[in-house]
Amino acid sequence: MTTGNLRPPRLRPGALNLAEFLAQPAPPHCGALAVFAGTVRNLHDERAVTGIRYHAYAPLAEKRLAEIEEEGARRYGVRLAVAHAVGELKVGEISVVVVARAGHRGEAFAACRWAIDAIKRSVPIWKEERYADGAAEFLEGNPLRPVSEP
Amino acid sequence: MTTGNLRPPRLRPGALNLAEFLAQPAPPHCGALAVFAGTVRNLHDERAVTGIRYHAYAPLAEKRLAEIEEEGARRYGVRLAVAHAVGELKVGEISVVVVARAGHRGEAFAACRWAIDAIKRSVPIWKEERYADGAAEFLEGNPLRPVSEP
Amino acid sequence: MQHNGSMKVHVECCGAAARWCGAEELSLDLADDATVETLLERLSALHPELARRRDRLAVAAGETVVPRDHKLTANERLALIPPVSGG
Amino acid sequence: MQHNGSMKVHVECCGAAARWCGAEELSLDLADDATVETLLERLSALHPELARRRDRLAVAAGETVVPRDHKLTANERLALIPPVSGG
Repeated sequence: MTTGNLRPPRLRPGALNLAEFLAQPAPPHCGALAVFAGTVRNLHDERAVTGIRYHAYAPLAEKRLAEIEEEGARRYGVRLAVAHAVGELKVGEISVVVVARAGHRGEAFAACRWAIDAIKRSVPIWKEERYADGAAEFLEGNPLRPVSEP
Repeated sequence: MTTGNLRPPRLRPGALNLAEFLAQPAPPHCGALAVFAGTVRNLHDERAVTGIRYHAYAPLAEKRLAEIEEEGARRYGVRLAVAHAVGELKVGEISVVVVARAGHRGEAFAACRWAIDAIKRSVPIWKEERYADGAAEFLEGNPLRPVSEP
Repeated sequence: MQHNGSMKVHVECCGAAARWCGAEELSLDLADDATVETLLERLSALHPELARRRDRLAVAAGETVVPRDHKLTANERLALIPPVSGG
Repeated sequence: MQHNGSMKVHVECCGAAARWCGAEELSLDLADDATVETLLERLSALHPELARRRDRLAVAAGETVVPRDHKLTANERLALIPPVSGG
């Protein structure tokens, strides 16, 4: 697994805690912080959702999340941190976090947007939705693609 | 001043605390949270900055911040919360926060970006930068414009 | 106090306007048919830094931005809003 | 164990692939010149739900996505990566 030496893993069991990702003080040369968090919704295609179980293929998922941080830093000149939950999450809980710190807001927003899109297309993670009627289904998803795409 | 009944004021003395804006649980129908925070940078046009004093014309600034929340909610179908600091801030401290909660990420990012741009063009607030050499200067700025612009 | 067809108005000089005008607050006697334009005319004649930005200033009364032809009233409180730089 | 020109490979069925294949993990005997393509051929013949998505699957070995012509080795561990839906 490609986890940094002292940093927490990017793939974590259970809901993410946004505050943890924002506790670090802003680097003095960064004037902009853009954050994206994805949470479990209570509806999907008008079907009542009670929770989502996130599955991952961990070795590649960890590596891809790390690559997204590096590629985003390279493309936008920002500091990026990303993390994704695995396991059972309830409605309202946070499944994915992207934090971008940059000199100015343009790059911060662009990097944040690019990173969440890259996570959705390039990281081997799957949503298994749990419905109010007791059923559970995997969403259909999109074929896995490399990190280094527009 | 146009402050909501129970909500804290949108214009606040001293640095903002981002965690406070993120403590509320996500509404169950919102799958996306986009956040922007602006922090005081240590450099402006290659001059060393030690801090910024933010001045505001409070009656209109409060009203405009409230209008930005309403207009953003109307335009993008999101929940928006904005706040801006006044008074002395040090390098790295947070001067402005925008929080957008939406069904999906597209609207959340769009509303967040629109709101910070609207704050910069439509709210009567001024930066007085403090420099390492002891000088202090107001930035030149842009003429005040209405909230309801693209 | 209004006499001889003149009235007093009060001006809050926001942000850098306090430096341009040399004070955070000003009180002025103006003719009782004065408008925002009259006020800016008077202040610009005295304060060249303000005059330079005259077209880039806004003027507010309370929560409202008022146009140049806004008729001032006795003891009205106005705010001079220089180009903004928040964020 | 390799004998008679065959070898064993191990397959982790990720996400919905576990349902399509009826197991989280599979071990298969394949000819010792088998490729990823051979593996997908075998599994598709058995599992119609997998066959339907065959062109939309990726296959990984450890941290690496491997192409269809990747030559498998004895006891190699592979992962079937169905279309992804994280976020």
